[in-house]
Amino acid sequence: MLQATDYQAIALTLQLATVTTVILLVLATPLAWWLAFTSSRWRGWVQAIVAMPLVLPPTVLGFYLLLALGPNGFIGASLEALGGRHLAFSFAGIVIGSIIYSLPFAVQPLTEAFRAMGRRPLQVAESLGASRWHALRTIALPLCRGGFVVAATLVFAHTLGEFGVILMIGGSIPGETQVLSVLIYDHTEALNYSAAHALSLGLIAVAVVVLAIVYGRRPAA
Amino acid sequence: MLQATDYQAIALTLQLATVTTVILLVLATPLAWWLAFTSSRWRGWVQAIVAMPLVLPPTVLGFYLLLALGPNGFIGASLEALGGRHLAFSFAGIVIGSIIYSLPFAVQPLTEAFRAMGRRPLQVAESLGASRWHALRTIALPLCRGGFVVAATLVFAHTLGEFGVILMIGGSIPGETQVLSVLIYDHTEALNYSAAHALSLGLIAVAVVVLAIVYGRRPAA
Amino acid sequence: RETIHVAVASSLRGPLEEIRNQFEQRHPEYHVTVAYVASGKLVAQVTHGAPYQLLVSAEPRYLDMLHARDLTLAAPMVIGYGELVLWHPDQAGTIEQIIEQADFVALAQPKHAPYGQAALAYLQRHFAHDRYADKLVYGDNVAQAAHRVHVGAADVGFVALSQVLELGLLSSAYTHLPTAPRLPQAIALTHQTKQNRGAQLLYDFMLAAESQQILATFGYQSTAAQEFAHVASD
Amino acid sequence: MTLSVKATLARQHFPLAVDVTLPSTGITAIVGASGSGKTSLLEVIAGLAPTGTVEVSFNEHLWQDAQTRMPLAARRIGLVLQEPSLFPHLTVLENLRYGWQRAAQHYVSWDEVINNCGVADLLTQKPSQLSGGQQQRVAFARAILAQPQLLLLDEPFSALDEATRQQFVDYLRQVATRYELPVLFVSHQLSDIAEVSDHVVLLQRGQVLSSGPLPQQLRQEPLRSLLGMSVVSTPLPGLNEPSQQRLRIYARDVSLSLQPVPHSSVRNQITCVIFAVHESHRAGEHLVELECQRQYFFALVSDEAWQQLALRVGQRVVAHVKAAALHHPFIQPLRESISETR
Amino acid sequence: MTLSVKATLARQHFPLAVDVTLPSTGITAIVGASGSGKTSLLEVIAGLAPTGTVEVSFNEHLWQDAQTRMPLAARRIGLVLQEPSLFPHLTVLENLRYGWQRAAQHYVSWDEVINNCGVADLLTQKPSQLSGGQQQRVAFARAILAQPQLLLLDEPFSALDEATRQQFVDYLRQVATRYELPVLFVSHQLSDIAEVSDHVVLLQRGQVLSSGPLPQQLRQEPLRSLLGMSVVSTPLPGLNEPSQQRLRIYARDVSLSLQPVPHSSVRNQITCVIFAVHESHRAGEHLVELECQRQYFFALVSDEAWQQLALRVGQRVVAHVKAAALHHPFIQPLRESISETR
Ligand SMILES: Nc1ncnc2c1ncn2[C@@H]1O[C@H](COP(=O)(O)OP(=O)(O)OP(=O)(O)O)[C@@H](O)[C@H]1O
Ligand SMILES: Nc1ncnc2c1ncn2[C@@H]1O[C@H](COP(=O)(O)OP(=O)(O)OP(=O)(O)O)[C@@H](O)[C@H]1O
Ligand code: MOO
Ligand SMILES: [Mg+2]
Ligand SMILES: [Mg+2]
Repeated sequence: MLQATDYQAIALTLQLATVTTVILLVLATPLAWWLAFTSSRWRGWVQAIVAMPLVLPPTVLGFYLLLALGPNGFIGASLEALGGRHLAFSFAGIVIGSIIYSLPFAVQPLTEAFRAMGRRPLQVAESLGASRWHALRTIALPLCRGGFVVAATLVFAHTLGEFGVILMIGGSIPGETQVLSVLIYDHTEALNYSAAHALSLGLIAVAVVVLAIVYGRRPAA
Repeated sequence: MLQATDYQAIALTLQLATVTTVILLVLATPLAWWLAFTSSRWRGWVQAIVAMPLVLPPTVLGFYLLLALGPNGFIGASLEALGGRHLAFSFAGIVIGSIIYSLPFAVQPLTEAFRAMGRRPLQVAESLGASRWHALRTIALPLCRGGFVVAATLVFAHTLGEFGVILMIGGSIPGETQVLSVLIYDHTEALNYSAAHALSLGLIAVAVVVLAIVYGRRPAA
Repeated sequence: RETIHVAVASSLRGPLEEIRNQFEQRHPEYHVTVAYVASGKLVAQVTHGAPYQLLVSAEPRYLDMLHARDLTLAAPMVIGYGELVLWHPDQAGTIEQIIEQADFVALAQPKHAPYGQAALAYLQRHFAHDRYADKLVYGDNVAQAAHRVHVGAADVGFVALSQVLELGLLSSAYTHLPTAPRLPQAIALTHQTKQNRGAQLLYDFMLAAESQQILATFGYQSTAAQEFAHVASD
Repeated sequence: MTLSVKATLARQHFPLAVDVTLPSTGITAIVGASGSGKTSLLEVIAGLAPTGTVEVSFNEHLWQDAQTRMPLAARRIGLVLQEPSLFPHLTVLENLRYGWQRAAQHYVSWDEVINNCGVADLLTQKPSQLSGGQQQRVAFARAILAQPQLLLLDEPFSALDEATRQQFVDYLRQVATRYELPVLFVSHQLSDIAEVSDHVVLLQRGQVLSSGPLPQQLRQEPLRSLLGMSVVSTPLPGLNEPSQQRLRIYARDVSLSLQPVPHSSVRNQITCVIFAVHESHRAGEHLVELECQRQYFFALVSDEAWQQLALRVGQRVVAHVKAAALHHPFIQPLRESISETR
Repeated sequence: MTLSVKATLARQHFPLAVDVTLPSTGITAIVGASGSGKTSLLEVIAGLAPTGTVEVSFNEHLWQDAQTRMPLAARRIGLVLQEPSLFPHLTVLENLRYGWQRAAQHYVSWDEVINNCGVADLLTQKPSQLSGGQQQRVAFARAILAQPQLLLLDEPFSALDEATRQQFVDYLRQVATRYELPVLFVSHQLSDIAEVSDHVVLLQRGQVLSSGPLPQQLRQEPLRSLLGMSVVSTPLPGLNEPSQQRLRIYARDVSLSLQPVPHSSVRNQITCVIFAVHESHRAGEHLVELECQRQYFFALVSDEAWQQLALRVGQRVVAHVKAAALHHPFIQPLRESISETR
């Protein structure tokens, strides 16, 4: 029923969602930490700016990202000056796009989880001889597991469904940037509804099962 | 610089985002409560299903919502049978679409906040004579304020930037369903870049200021 | 004032705004709202109760489909023809050289966008598959193809003549493609028109000389020969 | 008027398995080693235990069984948990008013509680700005201000210094008697329990080891050797104290001699009979139980002295009770409150 | 070897303003009313106070001043906070191993701590499945297992029953002396403080009221009237106890007579001189300070007895010390440990 391009798109989508989730959690953790514990007067502003990717329509955000990542853009031009290639229409490019697009979904739940935890457990861990980093890993991470689960699932699912930004900066190149959401969208636009239904159902089924397992493993409060 | 349709779209957008946020918080609170405290074995599944709107591309989600809300759809047809009008291409319709689209952003942070609070504060409040409902309002809500702020800002900002679903089930009827994000998108489609830039900047500026004020009022942990 | 709801393919936004202004001046008793919708969405929306009275599409086959389902009053009427061009902001030379040198070639998604279909057809006719296949980057529609060239991410792109005219590009920045198929732009009235006489007025206005003039300034052709050619090929 | 509790609740090392009927008047102390199930028992009564089979009724009202479960709000329990559970987002004043303003009637006055609990200076502070002891004081005040019909206290004074704790124990006694408010009181401070409680429940590994009035419990193990204290309820001849209905005498404050001693700072000399000899929890010492007009009290006597004085059960001796031991400050409020309500 | 602390920290009613040098050997008790700043002082020393001007140095190592701030991990402080801060996601075993496995050297052995703290049965439990007292025991064991060079204890035993608390106080004394581990010990249990501490710091409204060795502090207010206890460090004639380096005598266990009493269960009779008379905190009683070979101790004497015996300062009297009072269980380990290390 499904064709080779569909399988390719599924694999690419899972790869994109996974890579985005991992990188984003790594990047968002220190940022969320700073937001939770700083008393800098810039905190409110930084937090507001982190939320910005939400406010623009994805295609418009994608347009501006394309500007930045393309050869004339700040990032693209820098890369080309260093002998590299600009990032538009590449897997790396859509990873960057997805990261920026989903940034608030990672940062906000983590910030709230860190706040709720407070400094005390870390201080106790340090008094027991743990380094900052080790205390973070062995104490803060597990204690804020709920926040990480929320952040990871929101980012993962959001990247699965993301398509405006990816379409814009990715260009729908099969095997490189043509993710499942773009494919499903294309099917609906081409009025090829049965293909769209099949892919949508498959996507939902996989996502429900994965998420039900993730969520089901956590006991009730 | 801005035209009447722009102002109309801005007003409509703010209205949509506000209405969506309010309704969604009201709906998501009991659901998140149940998810946080139930020991039902369906919890994992329900939580996974709540996350589903994230997984589908917005336009595709919008397509299925259109199916449901339109005159031939289950909901739309029921309404028409009751002498009402179906919900596609109306403000009510895009509110419903936005609610479904942003559901996970409200439910997940609230669930996590309720879990982190636990039952104890509510039990203490009840032992002091408060009704369930009153304890919820005076104790759980303020204690989970962080979760509510995250949920509200994610939903509000996400609705500001939402456009795939709205475009699909709302069309782009000025004053009724033509929100700012659709307008900005239209401007870019028309290659009217300066108008798109102006509206985008305006949207971002307003959002940054509003969010900075919201976030800035919360002290650091 | 009575409101006329019109759904328009987004590639036609430029001329449609002009036509609307002219029409509203002529008929101040009517208020025209325009929703810019891609053709695929248009079909889905009209099928599920969209309130549009007049449909303007860059994809007559989609209107035919609606007519076949008895969702329009009559078969679609062609109001003009769009033309595909190649936008190459920095490059000069023959089409072959330009495509050869390009890293990325932007076009609309051929699966559902007519300008994309035309572009792909053009490439297939003039080039071996391996000369262009891995350079293609697809957009949702012809506007997204234009964005990519505009911001420099794609070196060249297949776009509509109307777009390069709207952007006021120098004639050296784009090349006409005479061998590419012309793209019929069509209109149709829906059953909603029965409650709204203005839609019929606007429909007529779009076929009138004034509208045809506006379309021409945006690069759309309206020769009887073209119309004849289209009908014959159908 | 009783509080009857029947519960089985899974715990880590043993189940909590109780079936006990407590008097619903006066102060009932719940005593037991760390981890013996005291907190669990209070949670069962308060309706906080999420699982387990529980049957609780209070003064003939069924609070909970397999079918019904009266809402916490309707039980009107004043709850002070082991960890003070103040609402962190409310000031002390708002915390205190939370229960107060929901009460239908106010039998305890606001000013009385505020003054007796020493929280007047703290009203504008948030709980995070309170010291550990201040938090406990506020939690206690909040529970009483809610005008409960039953007070459940789980080590409510553990973070207070001795002087302050003494005041609170006294005040607790006053509240319990003046307003006829039944109290269940968990405390590790056996001296506090000896001072205020009317009834003692002993828990061990989740089970009720014994339950009975304080004077009786003091004559039995383990309280006998742990506390070495007795309560006598009518004046004894020789005790030149004003008439008291209830007097606590510590064994260590009692010494024995064969004859009255003339020039001694020990003022109270009681002629009595050695009723029994028990082990004390200290090596080289015995707890000698003395009888005088069917009142029983203890003296702590070293083995040496026992032998040197050639004491034996049934012998007539003179017990010397240090006056200082009788002047314990708790006696004052205790006496007042008892004479008022009983 | 000293711990010097200089700090100003904004608090609610008064600032914490201390400038004090403490011995960094032995057990230093920090005493003060609820809310006097004890916890705040420990937080300053541990480096937990987020604001304020703080200068701390320990044995010539600067821990913190305006410029530097040694990381908590490098300070090697064993911390037991007022609310037991176990890691809720780790089992008891994992909690205990957390500090243990990070220690460079292990001067305290695992088995010793596990056995003495009675946590062997709890190892597989999560903190949420522990009772309040069990949590405290685990927190205390965890702090010691981390092999600290300084132990900060904020009411570590407040949730333990008296027998268990006694064991822990004894064990604390052993640990402090055997491993020469300096301890700062906040407790409201004055009897515990009297038993274990070498040095006492008195806090009042955020300021150090006095700081000095225990025997000296016991002769001054407020401990004098609160505790009515003394420490004598060489055997007194008449006290027929085996040679002891340090002996605690409670005033209430001492009675006076003008001549030795022959047939009494009070075994220890000491001839001494009335050195001074002080107010006690009980009406109708005085704390009589007695001198014998430049050692000072108290007797609690009622006004009546004072008058009846016609006592006065400078008079020669016989003090009777109850043997029971000398057999207090703490003396055993205390004696051992002192003879081992001093
Ligand atoms: N975070 C804070 N901010 C401001 N003031 C505080 C804060 N925490 C405590 N205080 C105040 O500082 C004073 C000292 O508090 P601290 O906790 O040090 O007292 P403590 O001596 O440990 O008392 P306790 O014996 O009751 O635990 C108290 O009066 C308290 O109200
Ligand atoms: N949530 C729980 N699940 C299972 N077992 C528990 C739980 N909480 C406590 N326990 C166990 O149940 C027993 C009784 O605990 P409880 O808290 O009632 O003791 P307690 O008498 O209040 O002790 P403490 O004086 O130390 O507060 C303990 O042995 C403890 O390990
Ligand atoms: O319908 Mo279009 O404007 O060719 O993408
Ligand atoms: Mg307990
Ligand atoms: Mg404290």
